[in-house]
Amino acid sequence: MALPATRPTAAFPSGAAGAAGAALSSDQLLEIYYYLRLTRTLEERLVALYRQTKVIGGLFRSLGQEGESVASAYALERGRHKDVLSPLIRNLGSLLVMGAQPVEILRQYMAKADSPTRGRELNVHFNDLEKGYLGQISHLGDMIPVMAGIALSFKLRGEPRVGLVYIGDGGMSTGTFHEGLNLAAVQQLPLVVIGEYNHWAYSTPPERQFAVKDLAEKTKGYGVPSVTVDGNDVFAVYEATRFAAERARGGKGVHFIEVKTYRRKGHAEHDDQHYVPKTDLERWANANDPIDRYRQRLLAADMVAEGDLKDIDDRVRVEVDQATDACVDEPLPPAESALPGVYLDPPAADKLWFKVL
Amino acid sequence: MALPATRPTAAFPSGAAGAAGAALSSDQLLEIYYYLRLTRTLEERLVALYRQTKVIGGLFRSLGQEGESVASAYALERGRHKDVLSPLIRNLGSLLVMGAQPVEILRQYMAKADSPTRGRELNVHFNDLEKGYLGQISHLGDMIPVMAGIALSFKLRGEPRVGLVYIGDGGMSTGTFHEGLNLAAVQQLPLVVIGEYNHWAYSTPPERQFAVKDLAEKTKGYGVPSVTVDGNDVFAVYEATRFAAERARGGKGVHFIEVKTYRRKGHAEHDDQHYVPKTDLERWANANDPIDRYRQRLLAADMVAEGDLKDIDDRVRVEVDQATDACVDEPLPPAESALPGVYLDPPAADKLWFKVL
Amino acid sequence: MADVTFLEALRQGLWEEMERDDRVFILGEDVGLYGGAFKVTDGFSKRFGEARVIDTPISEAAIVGAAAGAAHMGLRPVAEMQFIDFISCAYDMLTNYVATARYRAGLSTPMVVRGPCGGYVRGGPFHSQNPEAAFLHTPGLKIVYPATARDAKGLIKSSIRDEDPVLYLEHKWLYRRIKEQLPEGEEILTPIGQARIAREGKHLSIISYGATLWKSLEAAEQLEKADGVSVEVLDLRTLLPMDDAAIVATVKKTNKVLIVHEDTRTGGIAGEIAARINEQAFEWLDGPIMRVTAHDVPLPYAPTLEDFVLPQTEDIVKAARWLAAY
Amino acid sequence: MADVTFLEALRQGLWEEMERDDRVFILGEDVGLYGGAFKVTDGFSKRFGEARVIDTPISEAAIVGAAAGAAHMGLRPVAEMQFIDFISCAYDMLTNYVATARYRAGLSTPMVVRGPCGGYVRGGPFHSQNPEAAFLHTPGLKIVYPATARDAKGLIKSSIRDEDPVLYLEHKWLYRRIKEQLPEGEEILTPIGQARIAREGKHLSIISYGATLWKSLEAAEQLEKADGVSVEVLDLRTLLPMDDAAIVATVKKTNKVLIVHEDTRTGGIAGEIAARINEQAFEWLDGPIMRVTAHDVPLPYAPTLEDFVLPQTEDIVKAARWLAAY
Ligand SMILES: Cc1ncc(C[n+]2csc(CCOP(=O)(O)OP(=O)(O)O)c2C)c(N)n1
Ligand SMILES: Cc1ncc(C[n+]2csc(CCOP(=O)(O)OP(=O)(O)O)c2C)c(N)n1
Ligand SMILES: [Mg+2]
Ligand SMILES: [Mg+2]
Repeated sequence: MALPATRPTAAFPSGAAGAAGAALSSDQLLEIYYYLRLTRTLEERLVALYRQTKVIGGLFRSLGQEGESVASAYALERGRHKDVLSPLIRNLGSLLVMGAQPVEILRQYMAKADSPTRGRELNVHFNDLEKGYLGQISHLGDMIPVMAGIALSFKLRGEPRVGLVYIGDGGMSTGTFHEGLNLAAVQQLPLVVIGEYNHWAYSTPPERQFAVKDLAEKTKGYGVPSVTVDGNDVFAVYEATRFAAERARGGKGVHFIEVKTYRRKGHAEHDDQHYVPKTDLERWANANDPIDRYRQRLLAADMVAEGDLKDIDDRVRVEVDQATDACVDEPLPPAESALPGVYLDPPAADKLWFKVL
Repeated sequence: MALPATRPTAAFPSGAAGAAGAALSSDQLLEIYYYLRLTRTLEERLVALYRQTKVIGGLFRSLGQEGESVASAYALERGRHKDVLSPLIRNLGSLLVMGAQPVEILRQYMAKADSPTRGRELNVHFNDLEKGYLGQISHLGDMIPVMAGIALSFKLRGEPRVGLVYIGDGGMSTGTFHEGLNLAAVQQLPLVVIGEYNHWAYSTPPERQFAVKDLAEKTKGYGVPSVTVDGNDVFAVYEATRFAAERARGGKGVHFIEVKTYRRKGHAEHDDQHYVPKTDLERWANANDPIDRYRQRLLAADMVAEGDLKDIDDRVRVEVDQATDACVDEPLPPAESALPGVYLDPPAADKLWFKVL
Repeated sequence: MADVTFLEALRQGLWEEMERDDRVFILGEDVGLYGGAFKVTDGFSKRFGEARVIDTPISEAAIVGAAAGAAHMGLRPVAEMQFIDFISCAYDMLTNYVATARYRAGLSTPMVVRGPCGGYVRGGPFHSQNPEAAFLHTPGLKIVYPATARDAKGLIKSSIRDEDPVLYLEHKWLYRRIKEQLPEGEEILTPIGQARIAREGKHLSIISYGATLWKSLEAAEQLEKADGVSVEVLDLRTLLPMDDAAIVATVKKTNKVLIVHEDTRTGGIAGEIAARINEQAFEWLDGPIMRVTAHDVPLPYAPTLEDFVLPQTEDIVKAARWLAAY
Repeated sequence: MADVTFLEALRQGLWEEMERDDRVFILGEDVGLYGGAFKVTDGFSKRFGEARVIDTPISEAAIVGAAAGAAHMGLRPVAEMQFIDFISCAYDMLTNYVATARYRAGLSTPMVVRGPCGGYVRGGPFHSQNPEAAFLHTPGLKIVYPATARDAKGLIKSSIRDEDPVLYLEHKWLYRRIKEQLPEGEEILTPIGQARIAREGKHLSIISYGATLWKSLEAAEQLEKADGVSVEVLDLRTLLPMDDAAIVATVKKTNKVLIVHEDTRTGGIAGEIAARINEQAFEWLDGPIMRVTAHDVPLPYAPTLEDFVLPQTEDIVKAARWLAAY
């Protein structure tokens, strides 16, 4: 039923793949669909809010990449004090799977007082380590060493937990990616790294970013086994991640998964992506949308009933409406709430003299 | 006559190797011997001066690595405005081949007023870009991007010149190595990178530095072809470098050469290397000294006469004696010579107020 | 005379230097085909070719390091940081390798590192930074920070022609807000190392640069009208090396100094300025040297928070009023 | 009571914390089997095992970043920089990721980054640096810089117990030069954020830290003897957050201040101290706040040059004499 991952490697026998795929119950299949739909619908809502200038700052889309985000996160052990992942701006789906609430995302983008970072940081830059996600900072590559450190804590404490971190085809050029992956490899840390080959780093195509064909070639030199999978095939990504995560959990160390996908929107909403071939966009939209493909697979194989999917679509729309209504008119944080929490002690930064004249 | 490089790769057909080796005239073979001997004798002199506390700061040895340093540099086009290399602390031999004078090295180590850096920088940290060498800074990895920039200037100007840069088995773990090599690979720059597998990074063995067996495996993921050669085989290193340099000169881009060798002294003179197995040291010293091997090869194959080698040994001793006598009693730089040259304009840093009270 | 924005003036300066001197080339992320995240190099690739406008991988340390190597060989690289916040990734390369090159090894390294800096734009903690303080402490580096369109052009041209490495900071809040008449044809070269009196005054001096220079001018205007206080405003323009003569001159003229910068307070460059005034004009001070700066927190994202954390015109007015009455 | 060196005191502090709290672990280059380039962690690997004393690849950014990740999960990493000069390679990670973590995202990151700093040892430009100024500008980070064996021990222990990231600077010139009687058994905890009066005085205050604290004390001794000038010497110990109360108190007591640091002058932390004194005690100043610092050049290697560039005891004596007579 599940497609084998494209180009399997020794580290990823398609046998294991099939097995993992088969293991998904129809409830789980529907849950995955729910997260896919939720991701896309929530983003569409963000676009609407952005157009109404209710979003502060930029808006980043994951259109066309929902599949790899949701599937990879879904393959982890989730729940309090289980696996931990670190998402990038285009991994909204991963965040939702790990338990982040739509209203939290909306509040973050609108910089509301009650947002997870209380208006201090942007979009998906927030965390809940109990639920198992650590927000990125903007500086690409930095999360690789940090997630290596989180995986190190699992190893030192002998906990059966795994870390998962995403990196873009552009981000892999950073020095911190290199240092972090190498440290993790030498220390045999329980870490899964997902390289997103989405064909663009802002306006930069792969051939200006690196001189090999696949990201998967880049990690072999670290002693990190890798596999390239069809990033828009939910099953393939799920199975590859599952395999890598269990391998890491078993003490076998770091594993790299390259997901081939496509960034179907500009780098951010302001970017009209004139540099992207229209034909590519159409091809990926029409023939290779991860949600359409997943949906068709479920129906073609009679894994779920069409009505169930429809119900989910409706439910998601309602949830996103409710989340929006719940926060859209909330206040921004009060000015002086900018001062506390730089350190635990001292508790707040000084209010400067000219503010009290 | 010349051994083929160990484990040849597609990028390095042993045919080409043989040819290159055969191309060395007996004068050249003797010149190479001269540089090998000069490197070792000069270092022995530095040890003597170090014991007499005439050397300021630390002393770094290249004992056992003279072969790869001399042979790789000798394979370049040398002379004014030809190829450019950047040596590390253990590449004294490379520096001498490029035309640095023994007296300059001695002055650097003793921080003399007339040293190339006028007492401002240490040991081999100096340059002569006309002769074709650029001194490193201490921060490992930084020279990779810088040498990529030098190679970039060759490419932009269409000059038939090549850059060569050395990196240690430890230094390859730095982020700057990764960023610089990747940029050079994407830009197809005329750059040769020599990775020195000398079994130690200070006290750290390869298995704590990276999770693959050979350094040569690390660069394939950059689209940079690599070869592993016996670093104590002067011919093999010469041929591999020659091949890589001509390939780069021909516009085919970056090439990586791993030289397997052994650091036979501590990280620096202060380090008693208690962590190094005595047996390893003996084996490498007795059976695998690069100069002994080279010498034997020359004699066994009747490429030169024993007397010629003896003459060179004597000549080197005299030269090192003369260089030492010429500078050992020279003065250190005058205190206030510390101020000029931070910028071209302003010409000198201010002398601080308390110095003129 | 045409009305040009800060960004257009910068663009013109770069363009003219590329036309004038074929040793000049540009490298950075998305600077070529895309023309840069803020379109500063828009059209450059088409005009000058891909060899002179190089799109690089996401590798700030390599960008700065490669620029240095090319500069050693006589080229004149201009490296763009997509946001200046990412210069932190090249901190080692710029401070240790580049800035020391001439002194430690007699290497000439004529290069420019430039990029958009600064807040007031809802960019959050990693797209709003002012990095000048971290680099002020770097002998061998020059730092310029233009506030006007004219100086944006004049300083980029002077930076490219300088024989030493220059960090050129361009405030993104000024990019399209500032417009100025610039004479066509005339060669504009703002000398590095010279501050500029942006407004003459008698009672008090404000020393500033970048975006807060404009807020200081606004404040000076209000103080003149509302209080009849005559405020002199000094635009530093170059932060390293600092124009001590201009600083001391204005202090000796007004005897009271308010230093205004957007960067956080502790370790910000106002400290260095205060120390120099203290050493060189202590006897002329009729009041303490005071600072109006950002609060000591990473810059938050929400407008309410950012507006509170960053210095605003009314903060400068209140502070200056206090100092004038001292 | 036993005579212990600065280095041994630091070692004891680390050792005691490792014994006390099994969440504490060490990572860095050559810290394990070799015991660190300066032997600070000598014997730790044998006692605590390789899992808690981790030899890493040459990757400063990864060392600091991995420490942060482990700290988020409740461990207490102590990261060693083989020489503090190499912290520049982790500048982005420490200032952008680590220092901001609590503020921007509510993350707790209790970790220590430590390493040998400072000159007077013929180390040349890249093994002698004092990086404090580049990090003073970093809300969220604490910086401690002990000058005595007692504080070397007391501050490493407090740093490890602190809930926020601490940059611990240890001057290699002090490692074996400073000896002190330390009581066995007693728990030594130097509070972070508190300066210490190293010598009482009436006529003039010297504010310093690290190696120059000792040169300042020497100078004070000479001034007392030769000139009868009574000099108070304040040892800052913590540079961030700064102990304003202690600084203002000594200024109000003596009315004259000399700030002495080994770091280069422009952008060095003396500027921040001068600005704070100016703001908080201007009326108490009977003379300008003056600085004795290194000259503004990369630190050269030759003894003649290094001795000239770095502040020496006689420089402090001359400067203090001038200020006392002011
Ligand atoms: C160190 C660093 N340099 C530059 C940037 C600016 N930047 C933000 S996103 C981006 C492109 C990222 O491309 P990629 O890693 O492929 O991720 P994608 O946008 O495709 O998901 C760049 C250059 C950054 N965030 N960090
Ligand atoms: C970025 C950086 N971190 C740490 C050091 C300290 N250090 C100097 S040499 C050295 C070991 C280098 O090992 P390797 O690269 O293998 O060169 P080798 O000494 O074997 O020639 C270290 C850790 C440094 N110079 N630069
Ligand atoms: Mg991408
Ligand atoms: Mg080595």
